[in-house]
Amino acid sequence: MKHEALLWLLILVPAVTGALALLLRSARTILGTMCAGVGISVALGWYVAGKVLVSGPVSAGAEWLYLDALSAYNLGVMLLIYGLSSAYAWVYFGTELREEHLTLKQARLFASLWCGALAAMTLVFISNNLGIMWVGIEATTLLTGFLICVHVTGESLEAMWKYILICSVGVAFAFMGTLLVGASTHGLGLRAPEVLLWTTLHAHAASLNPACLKAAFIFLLVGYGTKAGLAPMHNWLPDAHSQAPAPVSAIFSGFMLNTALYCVMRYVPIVEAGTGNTGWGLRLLIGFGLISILVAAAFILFQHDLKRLLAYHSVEHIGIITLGVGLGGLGTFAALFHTLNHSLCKTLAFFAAGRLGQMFGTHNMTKLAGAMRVAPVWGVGLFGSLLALIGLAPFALFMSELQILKAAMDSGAILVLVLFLFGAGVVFVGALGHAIPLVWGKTTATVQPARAGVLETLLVVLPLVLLLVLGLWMPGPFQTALNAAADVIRHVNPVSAVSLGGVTP
Amino acid sequence: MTDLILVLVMLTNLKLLASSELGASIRVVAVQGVMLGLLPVLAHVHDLSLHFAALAVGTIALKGAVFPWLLFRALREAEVTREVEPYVGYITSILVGLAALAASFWLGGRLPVSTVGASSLLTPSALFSILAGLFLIVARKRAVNQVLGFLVMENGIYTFGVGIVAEMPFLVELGVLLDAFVAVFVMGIAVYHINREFDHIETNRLDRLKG
Amino acid sequence: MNALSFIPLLLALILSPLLFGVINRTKALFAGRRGQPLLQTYFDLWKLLQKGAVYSRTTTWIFRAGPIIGLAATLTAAALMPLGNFPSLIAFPADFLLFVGLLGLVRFFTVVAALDTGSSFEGMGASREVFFSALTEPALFIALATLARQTGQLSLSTIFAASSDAHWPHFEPVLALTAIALMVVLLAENARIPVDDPNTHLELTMIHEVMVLDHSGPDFAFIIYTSALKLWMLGALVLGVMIPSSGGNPWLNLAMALGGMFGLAVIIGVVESVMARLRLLIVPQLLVGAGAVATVALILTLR
Amino acid sequence: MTLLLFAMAILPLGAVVVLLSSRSDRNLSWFGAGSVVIAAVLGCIPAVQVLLGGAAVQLRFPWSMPFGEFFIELDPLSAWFLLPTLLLSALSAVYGVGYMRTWQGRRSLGPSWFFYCLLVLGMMLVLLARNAVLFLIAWELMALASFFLVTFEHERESVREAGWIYLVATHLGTAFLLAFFLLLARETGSMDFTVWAAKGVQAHELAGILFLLAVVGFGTKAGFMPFHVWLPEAHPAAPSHVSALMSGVMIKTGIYGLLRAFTFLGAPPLWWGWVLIGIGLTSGVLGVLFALAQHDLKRLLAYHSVENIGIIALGLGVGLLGVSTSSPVLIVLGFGGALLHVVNHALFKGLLFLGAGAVLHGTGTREIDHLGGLLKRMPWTAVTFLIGAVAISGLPPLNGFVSEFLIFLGAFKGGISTGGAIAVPLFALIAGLALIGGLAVACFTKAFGIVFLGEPRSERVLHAHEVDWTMRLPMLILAAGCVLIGLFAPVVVGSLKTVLKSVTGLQPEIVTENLATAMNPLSFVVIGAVAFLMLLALLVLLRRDLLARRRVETDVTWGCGYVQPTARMQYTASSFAQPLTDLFRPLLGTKKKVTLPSGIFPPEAALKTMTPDVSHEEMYRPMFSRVNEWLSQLRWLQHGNVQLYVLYIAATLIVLLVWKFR
Repeated sequence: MKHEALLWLLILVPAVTGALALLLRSARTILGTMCAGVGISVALGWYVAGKVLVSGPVSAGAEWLYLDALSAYNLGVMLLIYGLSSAYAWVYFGTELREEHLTLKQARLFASLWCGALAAMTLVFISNNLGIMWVGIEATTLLTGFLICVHVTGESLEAMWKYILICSVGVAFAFMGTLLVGASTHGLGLRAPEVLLWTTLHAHAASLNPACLKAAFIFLLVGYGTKAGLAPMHNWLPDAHSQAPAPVSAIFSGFMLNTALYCVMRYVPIVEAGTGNTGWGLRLLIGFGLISILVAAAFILFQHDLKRLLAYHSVEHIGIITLGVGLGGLGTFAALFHTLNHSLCKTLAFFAAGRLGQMFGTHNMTKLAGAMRVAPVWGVGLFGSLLALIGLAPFALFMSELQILKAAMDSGAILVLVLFLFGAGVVFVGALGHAIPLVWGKTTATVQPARAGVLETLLVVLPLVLLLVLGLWMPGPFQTALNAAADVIRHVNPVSAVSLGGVTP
Repeated sequence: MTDLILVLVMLTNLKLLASSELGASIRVVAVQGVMLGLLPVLAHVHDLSLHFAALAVGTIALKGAVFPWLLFRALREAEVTREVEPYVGYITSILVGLAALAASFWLGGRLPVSTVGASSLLTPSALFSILAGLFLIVARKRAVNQVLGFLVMENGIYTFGVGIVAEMPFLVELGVLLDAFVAVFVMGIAVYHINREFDHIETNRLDRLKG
Repeated sequence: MNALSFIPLLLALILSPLLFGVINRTKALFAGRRGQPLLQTYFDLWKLLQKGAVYSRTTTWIFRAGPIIGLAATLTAAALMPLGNFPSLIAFPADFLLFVGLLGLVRFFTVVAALDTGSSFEGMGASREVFFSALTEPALFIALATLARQTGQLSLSTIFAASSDAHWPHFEPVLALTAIALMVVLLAENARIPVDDPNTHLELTMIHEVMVLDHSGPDFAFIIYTSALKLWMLGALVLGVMIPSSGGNPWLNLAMALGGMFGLAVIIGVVESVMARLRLLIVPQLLVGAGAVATVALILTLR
Repeated sequence: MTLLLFAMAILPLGAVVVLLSSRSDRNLSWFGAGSVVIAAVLGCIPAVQVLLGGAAVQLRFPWSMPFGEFFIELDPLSAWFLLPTLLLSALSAVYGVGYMRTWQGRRSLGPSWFFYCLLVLGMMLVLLARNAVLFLIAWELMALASFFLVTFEHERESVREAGWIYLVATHLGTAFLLAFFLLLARETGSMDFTVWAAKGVQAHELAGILFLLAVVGFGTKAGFMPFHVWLPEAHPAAPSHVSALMSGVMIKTGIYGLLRAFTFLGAPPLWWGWVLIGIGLTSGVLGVLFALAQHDLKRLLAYHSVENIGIIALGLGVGLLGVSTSSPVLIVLGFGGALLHVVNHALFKGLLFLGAGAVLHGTGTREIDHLGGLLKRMPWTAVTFLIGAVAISGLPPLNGFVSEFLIFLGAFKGGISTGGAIAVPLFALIAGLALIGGLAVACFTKAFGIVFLGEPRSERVLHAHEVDWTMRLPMLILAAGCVLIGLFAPVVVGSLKTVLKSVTGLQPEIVTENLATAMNPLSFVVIGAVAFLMLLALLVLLRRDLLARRRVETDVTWGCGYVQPTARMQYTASSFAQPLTDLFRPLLGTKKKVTLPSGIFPPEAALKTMTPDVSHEEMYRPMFSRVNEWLSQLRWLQHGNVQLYVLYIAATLIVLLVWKFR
């Protein structure tokens, strides 16, 4: 069956590319191969994802690989981000090569780990076995660890150490949670190979042991939550994001966080069904979501480093997504929509931060002042993405946040609504206060204006246009796809496309 | 028989909390690893399958030999005093450990996971190891010590895994072991780098990034 | 409107300058002088109309427009003011709004014309003018509101007709208080003592006079006539409240009104003879006080 | 309706073309302005048709967006607001062509015109949208576009600050609107304005909450005190044609939103009227007082926008009292006055801002005390500014008087006939409006007198020049508008019929008969005005005739014996306003810095006064810093110590386990 082969290919292609990168002798070719490899997997991935979104789940390898609407959607977004970031990495490290900041050895290290990480994340999305999914997450942690210190400095090492240690601890919890889920299947007489299969668990969800499930979900939430950067487990995140090279930061907050969050989403329906659809787990999600939003808001107020600022924005938006999932119904739909919006937007923001950092030689916002004058293209990119991040219409994030608010209001969670609005308000005030002088302020550094190439311009325009279009028009098929993906999470009270108003796709 | 091992595991944890010398701690962890390696074999002594055998061998090899070797190497490269440098004094640590033990039994009692044939001590000791590991990470300054703490946590989870090992596919087990190995490996390298960069491995002094 | 409703306007046009004469005579008597002839203002006007004019180089057409607009607006306003219970030439609901508006227009252009000279003294006068009038405005409006509520009427003519009839016995406190408030407004608006001293010789202490320092010839004539009319109209307003006229014979009524008008002039004269100008810092208190009195009256009507 | 669609299609197209055209293009401005003008013309036609009693036109397209639908409707209320919006947009655009020439070449004007077109589009959509999502998008588009217009001169620190304050204020306002719309949507289960209007809100306390949300949300955009903080910052910062547009019409979208909201909320209790009258008095009196204390011409005008919005709020308050006591005369006069004042304010405030812009353009300063004697150098600007000044002071025979007349009349009619609960607020309104009027005269005699009259106070003025016709023409048209509405008051008021009908839902004949109670007094007012003008003409002739035969000389101003007056001896704006600002010091908190002359030959003497916005200084700044402090408490979370971080994770885990398993 064709799809099986494709699913295997999805992991193999990046893995092979990564291995290949270790053999090549020229940094340029290495980066080129990397982009090519990623390009291929993007093409493959989108094809498969498209198939799944149109015509239902596919599975392979005796049910061990499995792709349904939810994973397909996430896979698609992840690949989009990966594609963009790889193109950007070409630009970014291209510059470093020209300025001889990047040795061949580092290029190899980067390229191979980059592809490895892609393989690992893909594994997370296409594996049906929750254990393997966990393995994938742990793998991403370890692989990306070294990506942080492609350039070995004191700070980058510190960041890496914190990242590795904290995430390993967190992910260890996640494994404990996985085991507990396994434990909750006692007495169902499941055979060893299928005990951790999501499909199986999902089928038997109602008859699982609730106490175990609850404990499991707590472990999973804290564990994967650590990797996803939910407060108060987020502390590794600003360090890692600020120290990693821009393309890596882009991937980190662009999709690695969402990958971890995806794992939590996978468990939500099981736990909900297992605890009798009382919304036990959802309430936890709402709690973590709100805490993350508020904590992030607080820290955004007094940031000096641009990339740290963006990192805290990630905490905020991951919080928003979690909140949406927690609200269920429309909220889940909006949360998934927000996933795409946030990833696009944040990737662009990190792109801009990275290039500006290369030009100014710093990420300190007071020194970056007047970026718009020095580098118009990236200035626009930065300002646009920041305005989108703080939720201005007509960018797509406004729409998804509006829908989440509506979900909160409709479910009568007034307090949630108020807290969310408060947090968002603080973020808006703080971030805008940073953004305006950042792009328009008086230029302190003496930097000669840099012309942006076609590719760079494209990297800025494409995400912005996408965000604008999605903010003004949600294509029918996309809407159905989102709903299908959302329905995987909320088999309870699914919101049909019709009740979303607008056109029925 | 299993119970005996589990009790020993708990004792090793307490010993770790008390031990003031890195080398000793590493050895203790090694011992703990070996015991855990034996655990599944003893648990399923009558229906011993290739699965368990392989698992036991792998575990013992990794936890008993490879990890200690890696850590000693890191320690040698770091060329530092082998003092543990605690935040929390040893006596206090012991007390905390005992409290953690109590907590583990309390919680273990509320988690109905013990399988047929598996000991009722399983869950408590697993949780205890996890807590002890966490405590080691939080309350000690040395990077090596934190790796140890992580290992102890892993051991705890492994202990728990054994309890329901029947349902665990072999592949998953393997992946897990592999990950643990890579984790320690990576951490080892990190320790090495950190030491070379800062010529100390006291992670509490890695606090340049804040706010 | 019938032919009779021209009477208040005509009387205002003809007799208003006489008020100054009366006031000055009264003051002269108090000072033990013979004083200027009653018709002095008419002579002045005539003389000024015959004269040429001197303009400051600084000034523009605004300066020349000021007096004309002022007089035109005042004349229009005069058509809105009844006398006794003779209705005004133009009477309609809330006509007093237009009346006040026109007075505002006069003030606007007097002030602007003063500023046009660039003289610091006239600027000072202008500043005080707007200051005080901004405070008299509310008092005037509250008084009008009181009358309107008390009589249930919205046009000056009907208000007068109603309030000066049999009502006095019923609500004299209201009317008395309103009359007092209006009297203060009258003194302030017409730059009389105790708010302003029309015939001081120190520019620093003037308000209205200093604003028109640079005007000469016909312009000044217009200005004098304007202020005469203004005095007459506000006087008519006060009388409208105070004079209890038997609704019977309108002519008797009119006679009473005229008598009242000149009585008012005498009172002003007396006031100016017996008291001095208040210090500028005290004036606001007086004006706000008037507003307060009017408010009390209003509250009484709300029972 | 197709015309409207065309109009709305032209704007984005023009915007994009302008954005893409090369920065050196000299016709760029013309293209941008042109597309706005065409759009305006196209848009006006249907608006006029509807106002002349044509049926309201609807248009709904499916819009692939959750809860969204492209549903627009042109009913009389929308049309009434649309008309001035389009008119002023077009005029300001033409003005902008000349005004922006200063930056020609130094600066690419593309973005500016791009956002100008988008702003106009946003305003149109806000007025037409009947779907909450569409409305919100348009609302935000409007905010964003105007933000970029305000920050046109972003190299100036103050402008950046202003931009920040503006966007923050408007966005926080939007937060309240979100709550408002979502609450309504939850109550009615729809995002459709027509459905909301049809169902209305039954529960009283809920309606109250919604009312307050709307007042805060829309009031922030409209500039109600104390949500007005952004106006005095943003209006001076923006290029003048933009200030004119924002102050003239954009803030009115807030009023529109409020009126629209009333149609959803069902029967109002008395306190709504009190609230609005209270807000109106605060905004009106404080607005004009702050204006009086300003030295910056555009800042002064900005505060006057607050004042006029206050007057509009008073009208709305009267109307609401009328609704809750079901007295049609109050309804008609109150809402009518408010609606008419919306148009009038658009005309004269637009005019005044354009005039201020011309002054800035000609002299390069907005400091009133640096100006003077401009009338000789900029006659056209001066005359139009004078007309605007008289109009905004609410004096006959111009349009400002007419709308205030309606509100006054309403207050009087209500005041003389009703019980205390209604009469007291109405009398408060009368007194307040009178005070506002007096202060407005003070403020605009100052503004006009000091800026345009007397001698130049700085050499800046000496080489001031009159602006070219692109900037003159719009001012003339607006001035003409002010005069015409004044002289044809009854007609204009008559034209309120359709819109009032659709807002109040009263029977047509009732509306007509109650409008009549205002129309025939107004016809007398017009007679008075005509009489006034005729007398004026007569006196002019008389005077000329008198002076023809006499000697007319010119000389220096009479200096009271002082022989060498200099320009620096003139009264300044600060000294002119000083008595009033002193009297109201408690409200204004004006800061003074006096250096008294000392010694026999005093070397120097100086007086500095500055009046920062009270609610900005006393309310928002403290509030923000309080929140800031409070949140900075969390700093220790990110202490840099990895052990601590792991501790958090462990703690979280343990707490959750204990909490869920106790």
